[in-house]
Amino acid sequence: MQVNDNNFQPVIVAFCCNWCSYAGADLSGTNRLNYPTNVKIIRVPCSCRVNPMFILRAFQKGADGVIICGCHPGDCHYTSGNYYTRRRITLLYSMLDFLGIERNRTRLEWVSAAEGAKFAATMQQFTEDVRKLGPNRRLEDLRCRKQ
Amino acid sequence: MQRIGVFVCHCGTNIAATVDVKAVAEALSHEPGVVISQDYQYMCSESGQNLVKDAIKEHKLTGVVVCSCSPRMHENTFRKAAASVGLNPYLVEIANIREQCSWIHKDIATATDKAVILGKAAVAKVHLNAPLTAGESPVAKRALVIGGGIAGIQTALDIAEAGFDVDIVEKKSTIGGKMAQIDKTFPTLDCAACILTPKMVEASQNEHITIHSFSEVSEVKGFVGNFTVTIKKKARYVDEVKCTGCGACVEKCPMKKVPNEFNEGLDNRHAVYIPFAQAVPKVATIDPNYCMMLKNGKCGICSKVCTAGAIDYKQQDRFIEQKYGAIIVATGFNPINLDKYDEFAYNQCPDVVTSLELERLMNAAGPNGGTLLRPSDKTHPHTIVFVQCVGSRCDDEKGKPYCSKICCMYTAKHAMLIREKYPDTEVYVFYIDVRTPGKNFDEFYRRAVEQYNVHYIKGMVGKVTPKSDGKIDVQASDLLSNEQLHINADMVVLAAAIEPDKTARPLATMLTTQMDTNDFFTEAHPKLRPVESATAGIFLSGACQGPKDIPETVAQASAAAAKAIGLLVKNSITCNPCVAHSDELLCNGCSSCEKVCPYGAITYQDKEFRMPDRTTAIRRVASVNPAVCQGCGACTVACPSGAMDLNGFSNSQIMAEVDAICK
Amino acid sequence: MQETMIKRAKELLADGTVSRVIGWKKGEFAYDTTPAVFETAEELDRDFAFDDFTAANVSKYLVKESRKEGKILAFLKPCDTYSFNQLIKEHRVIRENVYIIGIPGGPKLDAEKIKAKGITGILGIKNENYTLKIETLYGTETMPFYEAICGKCESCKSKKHVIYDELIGEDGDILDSNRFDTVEKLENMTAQERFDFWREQLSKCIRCNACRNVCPACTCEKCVFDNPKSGIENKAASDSFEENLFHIIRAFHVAGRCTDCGECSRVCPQNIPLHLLNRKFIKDINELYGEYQAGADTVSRSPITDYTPDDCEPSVVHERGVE
Amino acid sequence: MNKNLKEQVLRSSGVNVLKCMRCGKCSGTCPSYDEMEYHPHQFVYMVEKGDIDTLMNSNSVYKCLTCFACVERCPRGVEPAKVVEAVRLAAVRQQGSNHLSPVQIPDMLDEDLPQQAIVTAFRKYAK
Repeated sequence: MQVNDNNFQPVIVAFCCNWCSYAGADLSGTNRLNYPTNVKIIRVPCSCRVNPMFILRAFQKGADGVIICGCHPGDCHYTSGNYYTRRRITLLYSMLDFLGIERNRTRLEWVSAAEGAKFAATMQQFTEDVRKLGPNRRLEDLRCRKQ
Repeated sequence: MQRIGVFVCHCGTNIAATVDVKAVAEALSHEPGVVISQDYQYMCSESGQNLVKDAIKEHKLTGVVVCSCSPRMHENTFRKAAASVGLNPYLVEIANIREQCSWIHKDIATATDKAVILGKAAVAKVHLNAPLTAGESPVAKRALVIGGGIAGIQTALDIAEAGFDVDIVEKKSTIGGKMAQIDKTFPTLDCAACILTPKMVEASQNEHITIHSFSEVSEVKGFVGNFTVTIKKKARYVDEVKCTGCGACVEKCPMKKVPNEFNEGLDNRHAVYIPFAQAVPKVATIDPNYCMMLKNGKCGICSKVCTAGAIDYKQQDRFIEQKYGAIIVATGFNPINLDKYDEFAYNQCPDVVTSLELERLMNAAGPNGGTLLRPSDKTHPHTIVFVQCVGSRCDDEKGKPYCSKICCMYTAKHAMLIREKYPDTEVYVFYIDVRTPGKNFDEFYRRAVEQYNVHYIKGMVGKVTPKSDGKIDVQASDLLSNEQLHINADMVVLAAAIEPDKTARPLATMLTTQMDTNDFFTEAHPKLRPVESATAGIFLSGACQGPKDIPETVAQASAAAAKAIGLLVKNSITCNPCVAHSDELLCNGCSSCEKVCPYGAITYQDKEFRMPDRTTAIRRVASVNPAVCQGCGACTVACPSGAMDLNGFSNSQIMAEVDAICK
Repeated sequence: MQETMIKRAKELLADGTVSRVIGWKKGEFAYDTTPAVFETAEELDRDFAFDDFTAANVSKYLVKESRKEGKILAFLKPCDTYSFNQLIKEHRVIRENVYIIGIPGGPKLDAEKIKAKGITGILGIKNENYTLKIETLYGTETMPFYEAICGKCESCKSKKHVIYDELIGEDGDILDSNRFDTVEKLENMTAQERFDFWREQLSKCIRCNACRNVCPACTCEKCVFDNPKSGIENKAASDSFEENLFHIIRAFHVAGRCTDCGECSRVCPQNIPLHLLNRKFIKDINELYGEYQAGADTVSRSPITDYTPDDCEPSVVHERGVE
Repeated sequence: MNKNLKEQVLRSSGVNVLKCMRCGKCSGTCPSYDEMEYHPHQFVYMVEKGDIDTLMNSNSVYKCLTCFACVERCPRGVEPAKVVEAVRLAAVRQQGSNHLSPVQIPDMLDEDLPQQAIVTAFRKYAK
């Protein structure tokens, strides 16, 4: 396994809530703030829609990193969705860590609709972190490995 | 078999310059189920939409994928287009290849690759889209205006004019807000009270308007058309109905040393008070922090002198609950606290004042009866220095990063009024830029310079030092003559930055609306929907959305009213069909979903089921009220058996997207 | 004890309080006592057993049994009462249809641990002053009692019955248990070590589903792993990922609901320490969101369907233990 | 305009001169203002223009007291004093001809020499 392969292009799945983070991602587009093409965004109504199953599924199918973005705590469009997200995802990430999965493959970030710059910076940093880790080997499905 | 149409937009060169749109269309044409894949210059244009419509008809499409700008821009446009030719609008999916692809990437090859993947994800999702039909929910024909300043008053008057009931909730004991404290208005120099107080009276007399003064919003439940709001009417220890506002209690109250907030603490009021003569409602309020009767049960004079019997020391906070169809936020602004600006000596010297304090000092109803005197020794100031941008345009934690917008104009106004009234006074204005966009604004500023000979100096004040002789040394740089100045001033006026009211942040949480990092409410669209919040049914009026002067505030207040009226005239509104639903055969009835639902949309029923072993069983199962559900999806993850799913964002749809992206 | 229980069960059957009894019956061997439902006094006299091998938690059977005609008597050990309480909270059992007699808990024995000593052909086992006298085809063997007790009883959390209609014997207390020690030990390993540990353990999984089927919290009408629409339907793990997936999802689905009864590990034919995954969640919940014991009552809100505005961020994972 | 010199000043000061909004508060607050030919705000502006030689050759570089009033009060967090210091450093570095070698130094020390002076001398003359 080559960890420091500079040509390694990680697959990054970003779940963004429709009201804050997806709008924040749009804003970084509007402001032409560049972030790596590795990041592909899936729109969900609220970060609390993200089932741990989706995260595992992404890793199974070949994602190297999964990031979830939601409204800042207290600002959830649905009042409390992101609070549930925070508990669920904390527990899930802790469990993945317990199973020896690299911590930097997963992340939860609060990005408001006004934080286009933060969105771009977060994605850049996250991609870089995952790139350093190399391909996901500990939680991948060999049958899904790209040839 | 699915028949899917893919439409790739060039968006002029917005997309086409960085994404090879033809290659995207070609790549997506090979995806399963795709029967037509086209590109076009402007998909959202009429001819672009016709292209989609014609394809739906011609190819009998069962799903449409538009690769274009953000779904937040044009999802509705394409849904409507699909609906117009008989395709269920929820069978349309957007792949965001502009904001999330062409605009952020530079390399054509990788951007094109990404656009193809985003397109594939949308195709994978649309395969699983189900036709959805929107339900309807009724609209309560009543509006709530939060904040009773000029913005709130104007909004309420306009809504009442249209024939709807409006409630104003104001946290102070009178409506009027900041404008009531202002002396004159720019650029016409007419008296603020003369134009504001008639509106206050009009509001109090309008049969459609109810004013809840000295009240706060304590809880908001529900959703557009159907908000249930709890209003806390704080105890004012005076019966609002009985009080005639005669002022006898105020006159006789022995506790006279209470800082008068209406005059910015420049003089004192009594423990029982009516903020100003034209207050609406003109009802006394007892300040429990100072009233001796309330503090230690000794006094009771006001109760004795009140012939109306309105004093009630035992009054408690009351809570009233009311249903509203629309809520308009008009919480306004405040000048920032200047404690951290040691260099301007605001805390050390009473003659260094904020502009709002100067308004009161110059106001005929103010502490000096309209004569401008120094707060320290009540003498006429002969040299006055104005400092602009105190706390505005700051990059540090002391101030605000934005321009407060109103300071340039009110400072010109102050300077002019002072030079007009006291021609022997020298007035200096230290500015960084003079910003005067607005009708008759620059003319106004030029008048201050040319006609009134106000000394405008480009440069910032570095240090303000109170001297032992009572004068104030103002040290500043004059950038144009490249020299450092020392002005021996009598008074210094600081144009403090303005910030949203502190109550706005908790209110935004209650309303589930969004704020920017400065605590200004975020509008649904900065250009096209400036008076609506992103939360349906919540509208924004006045400075709670950003710094504004009075004409702008009033314009926005009326605009917000128009938007609210547009909602209130409807008998019902179409609901979002992307709501949760429970598969009863899988449901355990465990109540996990109910616990996380923020809207109380989930209830349980005992239902009889025919089991696989041909017996019948009564099982407790969840059901979702689609009119109440807002579609957040919290329940779908709380459900252990996967019985809960969300229309439009189903488990299988999201997983299909995941698969397409990771493939 | 067994006689007292049978006597009381017969009385309740006779006076019509209950129409069925759930307890345990002897199996083919001395050590395979299994849960069973009895309907008559004769059945009780013939088959009912309560001995050192009645470790099985009968709460889960009550999901179905409590929905049948008539009331059922259930003998619940302290750990079983937690599971039963949790099932009440989730509306999975009908409390009114169950008459609960609280009976003393373990420690119970694990036949596998006896066999591991090389003792085979077991005919009978007696506990004499905490020494086991084991009759075998090949003669009598002895071993210390505490070397043969169930894994779940080694770190017993409570001797207290949290729900019952009557008690046989004394009620005990909540114990100061060492149940998180192993979790902590794992937390202090490096990520690679943890990964290796779990790969070794989980790769043994044969997907017999015993852990799921025995779990009193796993009572879904249809399990997501059996549901073709769930997207993770899966009958047998054909890849290391699926081994991981099954156990992560299994543990996650019962997080905040798992009472730590330990049945999953007890029944695992491959001896995978599955309870450690559940305990990791319990430990995290206790540390991050405050002490919480599922099943301790029937009203409190599970931490995973609750929140406070000041909850920690997931980055807390980075601050703890080693990477 | 000397691009390398500008780069050097920007790097050694760590200041982003583009944040300046030209309010002049730094100069308004400067106690050495009258001593200086070029004032704090001019330092920031001239560094932005790349006109660093002029600054280096001016006495103003040595008139700054490094009192940091401008840093404290700048509303944009530009930190003009650090720019002045960086220009001063650039000037010092260019006086390459009068460097000392470390072996020369012990002879020059005497017991009354303050520690501060030794450190300063090293900074100024050593390579």
